[in-house]
Amino acid sequence: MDTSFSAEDLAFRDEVREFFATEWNDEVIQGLSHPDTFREAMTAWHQKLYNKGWAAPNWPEEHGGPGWTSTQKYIFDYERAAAGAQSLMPFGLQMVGPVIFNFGNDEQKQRFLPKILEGTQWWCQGYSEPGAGSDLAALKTKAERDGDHYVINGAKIWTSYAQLADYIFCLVRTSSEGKKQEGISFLLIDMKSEGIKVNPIHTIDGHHTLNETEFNDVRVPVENLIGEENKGWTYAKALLAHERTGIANVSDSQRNLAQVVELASNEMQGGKPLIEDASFQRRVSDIEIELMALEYTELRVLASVATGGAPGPESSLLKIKGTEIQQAVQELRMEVAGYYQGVSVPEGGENLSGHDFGDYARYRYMYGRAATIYGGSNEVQKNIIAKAVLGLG
Amino acid sequence: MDTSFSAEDLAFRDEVREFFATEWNDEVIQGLSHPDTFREAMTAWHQKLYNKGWAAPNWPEEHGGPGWTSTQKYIFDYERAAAGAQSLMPFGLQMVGPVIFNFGNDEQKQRFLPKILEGTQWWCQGYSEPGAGSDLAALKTKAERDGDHYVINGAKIWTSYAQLADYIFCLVRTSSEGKKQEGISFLLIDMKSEGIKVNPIHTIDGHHTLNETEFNDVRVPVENLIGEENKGWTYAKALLAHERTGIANVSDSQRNLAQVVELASNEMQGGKPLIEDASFQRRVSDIEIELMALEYTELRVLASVATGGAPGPESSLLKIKGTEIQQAVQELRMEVAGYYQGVSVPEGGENLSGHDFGDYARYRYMYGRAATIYGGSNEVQKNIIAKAVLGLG
Amino acid sequence: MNFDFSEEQVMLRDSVARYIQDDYDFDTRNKVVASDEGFSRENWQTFAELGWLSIPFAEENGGFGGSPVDLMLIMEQLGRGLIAEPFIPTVLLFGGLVEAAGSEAQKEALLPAVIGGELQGAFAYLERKTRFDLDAIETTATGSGDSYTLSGEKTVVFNGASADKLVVSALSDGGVSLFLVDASAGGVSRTSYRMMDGQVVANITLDGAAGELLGEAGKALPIIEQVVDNVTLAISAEAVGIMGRLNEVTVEYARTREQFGVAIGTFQALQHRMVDNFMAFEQAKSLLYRAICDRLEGKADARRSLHALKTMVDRSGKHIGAESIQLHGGMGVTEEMSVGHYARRLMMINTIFGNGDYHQQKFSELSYGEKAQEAPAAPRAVDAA
Amino acid sequence: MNFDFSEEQVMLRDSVARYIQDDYDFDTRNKVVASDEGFSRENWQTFAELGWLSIPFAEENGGFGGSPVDLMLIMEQLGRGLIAEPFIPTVLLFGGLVEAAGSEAQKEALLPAVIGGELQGAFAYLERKTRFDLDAIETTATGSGDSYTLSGEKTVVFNGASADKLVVSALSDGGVSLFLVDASAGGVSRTSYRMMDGQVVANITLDGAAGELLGEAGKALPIIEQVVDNVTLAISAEAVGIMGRLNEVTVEYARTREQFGVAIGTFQALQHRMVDNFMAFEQAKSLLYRAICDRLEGKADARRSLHALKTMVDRSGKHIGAESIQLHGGMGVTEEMSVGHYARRLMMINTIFGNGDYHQQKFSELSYGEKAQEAPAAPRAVDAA
Repeated sequence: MDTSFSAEDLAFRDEVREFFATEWNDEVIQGLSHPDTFREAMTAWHQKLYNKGWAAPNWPEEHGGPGWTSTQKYIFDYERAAAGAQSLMPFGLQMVGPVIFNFGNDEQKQRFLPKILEGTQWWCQGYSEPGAGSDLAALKTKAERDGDHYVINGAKIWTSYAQLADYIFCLVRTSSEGKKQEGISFLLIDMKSEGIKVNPIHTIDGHHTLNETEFNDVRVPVENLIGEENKGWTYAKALLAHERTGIANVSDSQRNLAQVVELASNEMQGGKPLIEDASFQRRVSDIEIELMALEYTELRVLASVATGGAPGPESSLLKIKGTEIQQAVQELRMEVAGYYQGVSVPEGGENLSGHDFGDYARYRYMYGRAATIYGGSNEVQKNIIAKAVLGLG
Repeated sequence: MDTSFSAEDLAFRDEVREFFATEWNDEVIQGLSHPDTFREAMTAWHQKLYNKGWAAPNWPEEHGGPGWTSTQKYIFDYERAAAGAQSLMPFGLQMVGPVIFNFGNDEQKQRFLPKILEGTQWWCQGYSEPGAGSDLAALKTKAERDGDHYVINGAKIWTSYAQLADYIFCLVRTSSEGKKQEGISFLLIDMKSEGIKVNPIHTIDGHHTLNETEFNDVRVPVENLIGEENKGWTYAKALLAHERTGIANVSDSQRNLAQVVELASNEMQGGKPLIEDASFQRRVSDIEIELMALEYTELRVLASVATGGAPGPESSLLKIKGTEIQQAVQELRMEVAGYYQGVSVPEGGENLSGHDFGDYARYRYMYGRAATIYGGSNEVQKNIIAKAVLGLG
Repeated sequence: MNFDFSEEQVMLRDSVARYIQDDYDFDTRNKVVASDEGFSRENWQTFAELGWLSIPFAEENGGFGGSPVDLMLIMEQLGRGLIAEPFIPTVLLFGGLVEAAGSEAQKEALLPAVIGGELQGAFAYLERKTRFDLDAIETTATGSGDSYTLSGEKTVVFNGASADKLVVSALSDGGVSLFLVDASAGGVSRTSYRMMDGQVVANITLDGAAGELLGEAGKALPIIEQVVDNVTLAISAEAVGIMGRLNEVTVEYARTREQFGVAIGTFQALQHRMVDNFMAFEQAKSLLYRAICDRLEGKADARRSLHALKTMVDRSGKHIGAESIQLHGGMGVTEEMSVGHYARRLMMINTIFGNGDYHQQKFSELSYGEKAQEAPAAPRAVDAA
Repeated sequence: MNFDFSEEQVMLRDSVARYIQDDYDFDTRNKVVASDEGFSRENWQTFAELGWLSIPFAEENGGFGGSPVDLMLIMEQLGRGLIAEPFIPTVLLFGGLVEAAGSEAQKEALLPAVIGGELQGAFAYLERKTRFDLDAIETTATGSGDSYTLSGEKTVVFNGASADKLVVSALSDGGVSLFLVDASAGGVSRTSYRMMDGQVVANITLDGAAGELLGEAGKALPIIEQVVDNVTLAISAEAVGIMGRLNEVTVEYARTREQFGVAIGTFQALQHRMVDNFMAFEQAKSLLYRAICDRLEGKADARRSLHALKTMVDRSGKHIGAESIQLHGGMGVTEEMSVGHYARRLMMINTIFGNGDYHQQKFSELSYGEKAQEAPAAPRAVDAA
């Protein structure tokens, strides 16, 4: 048992730290903060990492990944979060990319992977459907073969950033026979195709991220099918297991909690800084202690992956605890803001309240409600642990 | 809406307060504290209340109840708890008594009620069976008719104070046809009958309260059947609904919490009384605030009963919250005791630890674990609320 | 002892409920909130005509002379309907302070206009550094008698953008004083913005603005606290109304929404969580009743009950709000469903006049601190005052 | 970075596990506890022969030179087996203090006997008013050099009834000192009683008892704290072992126990609660690993990690203990099932060397108090010392 870092790891840490200290600058932050300049700024930020060879830590080297050890990946993500730097859009790099390099054909790899890697092609995810919720496999969007094309009809929901995406990767129904998990195919669809309509979903945080995406007789060339027809569920599932390790967001929560402590040091209540209040300290430490534990829970999962184990259903724990902690930190930030937690600045609008973090606290709290719902709700994660870890039927 | 007391109520309160102040004395307490003198002392204590006409607040006047209003009952129970006085054994007065006066025949009423009222006849409850747990209706103890007798075979579990009881009231199976709730009868059985064996159950608190009671060809005269054969479940259920209102134990918890505050005022930690610690205060106030609410929740239920409403499934809330609060208070008492929470004096033995409440804290905490299990576990209560109040099926 | 409402009270409650059902459904409400002022002047006139604006005022001031119970019944309904009109700032805060502190002349000049729905008011008390202590202010008033001028900056003034008249707290004469300030007067400038519950609030800069003393100079704090206590009860009742409605909405959703082929309301784990929400609501309601009874009956324990209530409104409000969203799944985070709107209003209420932590500390000080030892043993329900 | 154990460590762990499986089942264990001393001298000899008693001692003192990881592996197993023998008082506390503070002569005189299983020891530190602050004592030692006499009363001395030798903390020479006291010496009297985990403890009255100075007079506190920190890690590992075992036992019970015609483990509400228990255990285990790694690697954060660990051991221990009983239903409150025994040991562990509240406050002081501002920013796992 050994959690110390090697000299190489420490040198790597310094390099990463230095990179974020210089490259994550006000210009980038400014650009990302407004919806009109978001894609442009995010692409520029992506390319800084791309130029360094760091855009896709989890990709194999042959497709442009950096070939890092799990310790290096951990350090990289830790330093990114510690610097407060935004992570790159996950839909291409973390979601469809691995599906393409694991299950796609050579033509697909050449067509898509380089653009995803360099950040010029944006993706969104078409899994959930209106009415289906956590029961993903109940999807109804139909793809019917017509010559060299599939014709798509149906709708996808929760398509984050569909309004900015060039492509959408979709689970579609190509057969209604057998179990509902069978008969699902994995398709890549150009968002400029005729018959696609993106309807924004207004959410409780007031920012525009989510959409409903409609498909009306959308024609998709068959060469955009990943792997075999009716095997899409398998590819999607393989991806979901991967997705779940990063979701603990330990380093982001550490940074956010440290910010809350800092903010509470400047907020006066009853004549002394809020952070000196024993009851407030108890609330902070409740969270920090869970987070210190979660950091090591994640390291344990990573270490088990590094020695050949798969990130099993235990990683559902990372999702549950990670999101619970995120939400607890968000709630605490609200508390610190006092009355100003209510400030609600329209997206891209000017903050007239004169208070510097009230609106942010509100936004993060409301936006954060979704964390325990998406990517398999925490209830579904508990079902998974009960079944797969505890063996309860 | 009015929760003030009338002048009559206040006078009654003073009378009750005065009674407990004088009658609940060291002699009584001493006698109750040792298993060898427990029954004798409890009977003497019972008769003090009996002589005053106060033994059975919930009984109708014709059977010796005092004819109190619900406000008077509330005041009586409040003052009893505030004085720290023990409530009387519930098995006769609160459990079988109401079944007898509601569903028994005149002969049964005359034979049993006076002795229950004066406290000379002790009872225990034979409902649960080994293996049946919360699924009460799955009971298997058989009663077969043989002339003027039933012949009983089977076993009952959790029979509190069976070792001291003169009679046991039992649910027994007289028919195996129809739904499992049908075919159950309600029998009164003399504990001196041949074929009854009481096996103590050793429990985690170290005191002897519970038993398993075996029945081997026990002959019970048919005149000991309550109401009709195979209708016992109806009588038991009617009783259970009644039983649930008192179970909130608000006034006992108030007294216990006040004691904990007192104890924490005398316990020094880090150079100051524990009660002055802000973090400890938060834990106490978490409980006290819930308890203040529960007191009014109970008053609301009582008021609705007084105006003709039945104590509906809402009273499951009283059971759940009441027992959660009890346990929280018990846990806090443990905390205050520090190391001494571990002291474990054998029942009736001498406390050699030199610490005055550590053993009591341990005993109450361990004994209290059962509160969320018996009388319909809190999980079962939640099922009841989900179904009957929220309409979730 | 009873928890019954009088016939008059039931009628009052039902009239608000009927108004919401007939004229204030969720879509209508959202349109009202989206308007420039964040509420409807037309609705306000209706409220005046229905007599609601007169409820808390004494009969001798032209009011209905309603009790805290009447107010509770209205507020619960306003919560259930998520009513956006400025009942709290104009009627309870502005009107309440004028009634509590004002001279006869001031009351005569202002209260009929409030009750008639012609005057919008606000109470400007918060400053950047105030947090929850009402006397932690820096705005000053200089002058004496009829002539005071005020300088300072007030923030998050509820209804501050629409108010015709303000009551402003300021330091003067060795303490906190209250002043009536004309919102359109010289030296008064306003910046308005929205809060998460949709209401429009204002930061108000006073730069030598003329103020008319309301009540005794330097001695306003007890009066402010008394009015704030009333309003704390009222917003707690609003919160209880919201929690009850949230539970209904969520249970209804769980009964109809299907996943994996069955209604999600059949999943036991979700059932038990809805039961927890139900219990949290009932407990909050009980404390509301307790705090109101203690206040009505003048019990010594009234202050502890109020702190306990606001603490629980915070905890249960957050819990029920978050759980309602969670139990709605993805739909819960959309504006299309009502749960997010209710949850945001609960979050807003939590922080008004002190959040749960603040009130719990006050509760603890009274219960276990030095003050507790000075005071007689904390009386319980059974000990009448 | 890895969480693997060496082959030697795996062998050590498995040897303890095998012993429990073969020779220390639940019934055997209960008989051992019911004996007069509350443990078995015969078992103790076996432990010595298996080399377990030598694990924490340095090689130059005749020990195995085990690391905190070795100790953790043993302690987890001792927890799983609910081993009653006095490993903590004799080996870790008494032996640990002698090794940390003793002269060469003292070590030579005592440690071989501890390792060989011939000597039982105890550390008498607690007094009626001590609570959790190790220096809050009133026992005094007077004298100097080779000749001290001790007076005072120590309470809840673990293994105090069976110990041949005691280490006693007392005030002398302007501070806290440690003394070796012969348990059978004049002026030493003992009263023994049981704790809820079945162990026999003693109150020990010292009335002019002769004591031999162990370490430097008046300067023992840092050494006591260091040994106590070691033991805190060890009992936390024991607690983690217990929690893991409790979860296994409970899940197994839920899989087989039928109610309403099905195994109770099929009820989703219960499933989710068992998942919560599983997560609580994994989180406690992670903090155990963290605290041990921080200590092994000499990280600046080691103290915070230890406080965090003991805090979580308290919270999770109580939660898992209570839930395990609850999920067993009525059977959970009987001595027949193991859950109540495990839960009592967890409650005992919670209070030893400071309960959760105490450690959480220490954690907060270091993290957010004045000390936090003096210290450099709290380092994380990624910042090596």
